[in-house]
Amino acid sequence: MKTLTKAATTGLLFGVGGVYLALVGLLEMMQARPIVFGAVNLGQAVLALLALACGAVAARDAGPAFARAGAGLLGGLLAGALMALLQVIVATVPLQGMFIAASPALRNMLAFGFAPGPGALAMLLGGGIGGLAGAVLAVSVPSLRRAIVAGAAAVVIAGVFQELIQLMIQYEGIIGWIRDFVYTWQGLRPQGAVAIFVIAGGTSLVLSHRSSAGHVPSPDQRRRRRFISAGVALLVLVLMPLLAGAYIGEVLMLVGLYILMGMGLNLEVGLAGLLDLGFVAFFAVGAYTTALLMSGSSIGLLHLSYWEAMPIAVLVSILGGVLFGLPVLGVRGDYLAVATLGLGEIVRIVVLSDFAAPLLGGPQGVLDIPKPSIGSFELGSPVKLFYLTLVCAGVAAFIAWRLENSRLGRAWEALRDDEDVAQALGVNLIRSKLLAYGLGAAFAGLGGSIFATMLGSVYPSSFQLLISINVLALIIVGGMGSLPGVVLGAIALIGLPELLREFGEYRYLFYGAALIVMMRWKPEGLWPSEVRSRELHAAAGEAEPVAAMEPG
Amino acid sequence: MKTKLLVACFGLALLAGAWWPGPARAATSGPVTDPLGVIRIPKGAPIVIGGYWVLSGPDTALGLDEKRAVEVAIHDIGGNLLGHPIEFQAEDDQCDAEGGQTAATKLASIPNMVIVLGPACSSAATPAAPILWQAGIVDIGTACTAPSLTAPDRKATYDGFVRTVFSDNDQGAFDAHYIYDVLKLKTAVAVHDGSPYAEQLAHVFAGAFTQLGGKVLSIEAVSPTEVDMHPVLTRIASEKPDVIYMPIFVAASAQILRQAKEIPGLQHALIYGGASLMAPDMIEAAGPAVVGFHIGYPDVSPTSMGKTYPKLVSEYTKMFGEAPISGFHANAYDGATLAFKAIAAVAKTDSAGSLYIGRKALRDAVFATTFDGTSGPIACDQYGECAKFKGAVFEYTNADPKTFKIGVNPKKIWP
Amino acid sequence: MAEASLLLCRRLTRRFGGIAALTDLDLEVASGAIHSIIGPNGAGKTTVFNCITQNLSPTSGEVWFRSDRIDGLTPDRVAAAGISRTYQNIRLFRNITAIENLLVGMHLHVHSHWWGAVLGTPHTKREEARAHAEALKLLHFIDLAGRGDLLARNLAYGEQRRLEIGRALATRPKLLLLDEPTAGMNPHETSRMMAFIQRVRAEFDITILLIEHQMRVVMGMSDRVTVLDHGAKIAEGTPPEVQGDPAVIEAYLGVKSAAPTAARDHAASLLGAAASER
Amino acid sequence: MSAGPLAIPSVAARRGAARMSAVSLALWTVRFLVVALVVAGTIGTILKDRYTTAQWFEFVLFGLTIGSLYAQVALGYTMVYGVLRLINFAHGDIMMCGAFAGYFVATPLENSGFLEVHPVLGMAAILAAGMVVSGVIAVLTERIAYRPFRRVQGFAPLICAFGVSFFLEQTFRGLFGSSVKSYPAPKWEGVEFHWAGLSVPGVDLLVIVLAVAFMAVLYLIVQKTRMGMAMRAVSEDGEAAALMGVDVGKVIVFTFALGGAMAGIAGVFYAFLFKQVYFYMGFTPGIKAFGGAVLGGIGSVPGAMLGGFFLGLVESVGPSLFLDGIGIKAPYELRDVIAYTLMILVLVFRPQGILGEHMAKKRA
Repeated sequence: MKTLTKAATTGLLFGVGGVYLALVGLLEMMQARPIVFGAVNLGQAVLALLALACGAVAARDAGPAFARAGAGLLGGLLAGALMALLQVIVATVPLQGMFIAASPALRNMLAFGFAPGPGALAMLLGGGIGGLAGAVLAVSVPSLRRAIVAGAAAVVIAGVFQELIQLMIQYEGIIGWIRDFVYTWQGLRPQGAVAIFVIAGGTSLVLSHRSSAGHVPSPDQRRRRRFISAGVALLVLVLMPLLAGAYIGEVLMLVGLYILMGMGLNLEVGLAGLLDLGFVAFFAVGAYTTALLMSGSSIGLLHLSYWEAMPIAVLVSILGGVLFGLPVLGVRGDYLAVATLGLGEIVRIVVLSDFAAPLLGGPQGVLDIPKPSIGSFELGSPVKLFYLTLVCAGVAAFIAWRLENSRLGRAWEALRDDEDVAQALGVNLIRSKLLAYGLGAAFAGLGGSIFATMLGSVYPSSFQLLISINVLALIIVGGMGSLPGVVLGAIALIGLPELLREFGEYRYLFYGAALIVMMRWKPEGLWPSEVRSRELHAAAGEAEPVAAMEPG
Repeated sequence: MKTKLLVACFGLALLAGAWWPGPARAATSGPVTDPLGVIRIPKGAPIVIGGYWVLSGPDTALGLDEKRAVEVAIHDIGGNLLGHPIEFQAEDDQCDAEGGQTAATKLASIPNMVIVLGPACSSAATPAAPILWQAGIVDIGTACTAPSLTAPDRKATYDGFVRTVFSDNDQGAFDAHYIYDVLKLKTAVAVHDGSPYAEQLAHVFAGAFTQLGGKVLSIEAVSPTEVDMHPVLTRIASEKPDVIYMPIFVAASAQILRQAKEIPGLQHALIYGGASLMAPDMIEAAGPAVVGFHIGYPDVSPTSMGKTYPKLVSEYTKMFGEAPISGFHANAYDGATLAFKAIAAVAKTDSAGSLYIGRKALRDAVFATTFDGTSGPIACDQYGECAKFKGAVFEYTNADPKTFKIGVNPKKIWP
Repeated sequence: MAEASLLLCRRLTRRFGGIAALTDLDLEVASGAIHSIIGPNGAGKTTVFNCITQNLSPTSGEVWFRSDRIDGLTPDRVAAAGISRTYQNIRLFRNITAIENLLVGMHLHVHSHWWGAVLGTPHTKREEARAHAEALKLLHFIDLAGRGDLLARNLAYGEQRRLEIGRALATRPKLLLLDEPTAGMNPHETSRMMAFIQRVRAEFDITILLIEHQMRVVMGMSDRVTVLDHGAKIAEGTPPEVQGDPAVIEAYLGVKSAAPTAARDHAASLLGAAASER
Repeated sequence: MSAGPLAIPSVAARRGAARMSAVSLALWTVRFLVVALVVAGTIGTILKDRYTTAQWFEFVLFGLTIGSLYAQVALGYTMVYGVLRLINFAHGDIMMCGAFAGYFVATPLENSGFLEVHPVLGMAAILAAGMVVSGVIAVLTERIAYRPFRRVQGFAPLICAFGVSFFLEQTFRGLFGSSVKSYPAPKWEGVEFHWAGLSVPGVDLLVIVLAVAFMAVLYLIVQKTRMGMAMRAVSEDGEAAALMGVDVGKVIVFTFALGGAMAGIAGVFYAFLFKQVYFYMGFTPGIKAFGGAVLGGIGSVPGAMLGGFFLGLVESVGPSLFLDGIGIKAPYELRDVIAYTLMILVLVFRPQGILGEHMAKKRA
């Protein structure tokens, strides 16, 4: 009985989830992105995934195999029933005046192209079969299950990002032959999909066999493995724009900028515990300082070169950070978040205003900002600027890493955990907090400086509150206080949406959901910061008699 | 040790990356020689044309309208040019600088991109046009009206940019002329919403109006999402203007229209809006207050547009199930036509059926092409200004959103 | 001011709104002593600590430490002057490791700048190594050797208490304020803690000001005891003196001074030895 | 950076430094600048004599109108903060939900003519829709996003609140589109009252009066009912209240429902005043209302009302009174700057607000 109730609840929940995806317009939009050209699109894949997951969840701890299968079937059927109901309602009631996504196209999709009646039946059956399959998958051999999931994931990635992958493999010869076997210009070919599925699934099978025979890696090994994989990821990052061209360079450049800002905010939030929602202000200060110093237009001040303007911009940002931090020194916790949010907005509005327009250009922004050059070599293209960003991000990461392990970094961590106690131990709150604001601002200012020269123009509209939220979200998703987490978060939250541009409107829906989900189930982030082991790292010599330690 | 090795590898790769030679520009290919490179399109392969407009967010209608007009233009020539199918790839620029840059980079990285149309927003065009031109791609702007884009002192990096839409300078001068010379109103307050477009136009108008002899009492600003306009309107009322000139967007201008009715001293002031307010949304948002509202707009009446305009509208309506949803479809259609004509003028086919297009030659051809477009005559000057502004004034006469039809409600009242 | 006294509070007063938590307290702590403050709940004991370390600024009165007046300073300057404390409800930095807690305590004595850390200057490295060695010694002293890399929140209760004292010692104080170091401990643990405190005084040659509830602890190791009630000092002296003081007995039992002798004896025995039953 | 304990500078110098540190100097400069700006602006404006009495009256009236809405939203912030010590960042968006619900009831009512003929019944139905939907969404939000964090310190709850805010906004955008929807304008609301040369739009009056009435009802609920008293007890000391047998979970749900319903009413009024409903409409008023709650003293119900009204007033009058006088162009562009500045000043200098006790430190 309990199993039955649980299966039914699961089915209904997944059904509601499906209805939500449909009405919010996501399903229809996903339908436009093919996975296998002419055969499967992303929308259908998501529907299938829903049914499978529903079955798998419904079947969890349902006892014997047949009971599990039954639970999966029931869950899938119920979820399917809800979706079918939605389809019939959309077909009969003119809902589109209220729900804009309830279009005939959606109905058609939910009915798999059939009329409402047969369509509902098809959805019901599809749900049931999917649920059953999910349940079966859940009870099958783990290595087989992993292989199927890996194969399917590989096909989805190869299909969804086909445009990108094709841009990367614009070569003749053997690569060209493989490309033509796997892809047409419009998308993945069925034969390609099958090939990819088999290869990825097979690899997974082989790997799982090998690892099951192997041993559990020691922490030291794991750390080394992590280190190596991080290095490889970095190398890929460096080489990728060369292989994949300017567009990937552009996307990576944005990711790099956000990594830079993330490193800065990480000092403030992750280490010092100062929840700053006005972070975009420092980005703006860096961008505007660079713009005004370099611009060739009438409001340009000095027409400096980038290498002269950048350090000044960073210094001005630091100054901005300190001035920004001064008034809110005594404000704590949630209140600080709101106060800094207000400060950030004030900066944006003032930059936009007619009042400051004679100096900052108002809504027209600052135009005509030259690109940086080294000698006669101009860093003109996004790819070249990406390398500049990468170097800056690397330097920033290095500084952040060194700071984290320094006296100041420890003071920050103490302050984050308990401000009063830290102060009672001799930590100068004012100095530590202002350093956090100032150094955080330096990174953001550097990012802003690159941003200005990258665009060649700066507009106030680029400095919305949403930028602060983006940066905050990426360090939370990545893992607060964790440097690799910043990189991972930036790739996941900035790079991925940039590659799936047509879903741009849903970006903040994902952000909202991601924040809630992360906070509830994985508050430490995707790549949590590691506990530093200091005692073991030191030469494990005998501690000398304590009496030798004279106080004062 | 390992760390150092890794750092060294990283540094080397970085150096290699920064100095990796860019794609060599093939000067000669087949029968064509060109300093900027030659596009070779094998027999049967598509001619790839790009576009970028605002396709998401609050200004979607503006960009979508233009994208559709280009699709109509492609449809009108049968989807084929010189025996090759046309492949049209549109990107969203979100109407801002970052979006423009990203979209342009993406378009520029698509192999064999021949020419690009768009955008609608000047802030997107400013970073985008140089990126495209650096890749040897001509960009035909379809609704970006900032004067700086085609100013005589524009940088060489904008050499590849032309536009089939008029400049704000012309619109502002036209509005000032109508208000001062035709309506004989002498004092005005200009309102903008902090968008580059509105701010520029408000200032251009203020300049032109003052030059004519009128008095601009002040230039006020609101935020585009502001709803409570009462205080700012009370402030404006204290200046007793004859006209409130507000080239802003739908949401804020609807609030101003509604709330001005409640402010003593403003009930009789004329409210005059800009081209962005030609939309059914405007009626819906402003309700009864919309009646009597004037807007300055390109003259799209069949009599003053090119001969082909009615055909464009009927084709558009047939293809998309609704009449044009914003104001610059004719300009976009002309932009596409300009592109096709220029390509046809310079493309050469070899014996194997491959098509060759020289990039520099294409750019020159775009500047040299003249024709009678749907929005009026198209002929580019040396700075890329290809259209002339022909304005009209429209007045909303009915508060029912269903009656929206350009030329009927709002009705053309001048000239 | 007497040469031997390390800390001197004069007419120290602290009000919260209209309520006086502390009224005109005079307190003198002799150098090298273990000085206890006792009193019933809400007597204002922790307020004294807060007013000494300037976590709360006194409403009026003066606090002198060695030859300097320290009221009005910020808490970090008080720490720099040589006063360090622990808390009634342990307040460790829970999300960093034990040894890092000690290193934070050494903040005042690690002489390096942040840019030195960024550049990795030899000076910084030296300082870090020195601090590290010192932290290891301290870790050994507080009997946490081998547990230094655990997060503070994962330590056992007694270990947390000791770590908090270790952290306070890391600031190299002249005066250590301990706020109920044996709270929540069983008799065995309490004995160990008492021995530990004695050891701290001996090894570090410092003065200790102690708030304590367990009379056995107070009477067993204090050189001097101050009794507070309702924010005012009602008695002061050596343990035996205080034990016999009628005002103290009254405060603890709430009986008038004219109460029968039996009750007074009972109270005295309570103050003296009853706590040892726990 | 730090001196050894023996290298302490002379006592007098140290005391001076402590009493008048660079920070307090900076803060005093800020105070001085703000006061100077306000005084100079006011004098300048009075000297210019640009506005008539009637116009000043209008600034005040419009300020009070929008202030009454801020006050209603601020109530939700304050009550939730009282029981959970959580800034429910999504509260502004809960107001938006109510406005949407009202819209979907109001439009058919207006189209069928019902709202024209039966204004009272029609309004009641619209308000009820707004209240119920907002209340339900607020309770659901609590259940899904906040309940797991009831005992968690730190950022997690606030960040979750951010997530909820985005999620609600984007869900409504996805469901109902990003276009601005227009609220119906029944004919009866166009009435204007005239008195001694001053004119008062009927809608404004209606909104102020009804808002005050609803707030009075809420105040009575909080003061007089069992649940309200339990709520105040939890605000005062949650653990003690739990020991006394108060069902804290129930109180929290009740608080969210009450705050949500109030926000729903505010949403309907907001939409009626400004005739626009769209998914992002709740964000800015939400933050400002939070400012109002802080201003009045967070945790205090009368404080939130007072703070909301005050914020609306300053926002409406401020640009003309302070900024005009010192010759700032287009002062209403800086209107939000005034609101945010006021909020920050309160957070920095008087976190307990006008009426509140010092709650800011309780959580930190």
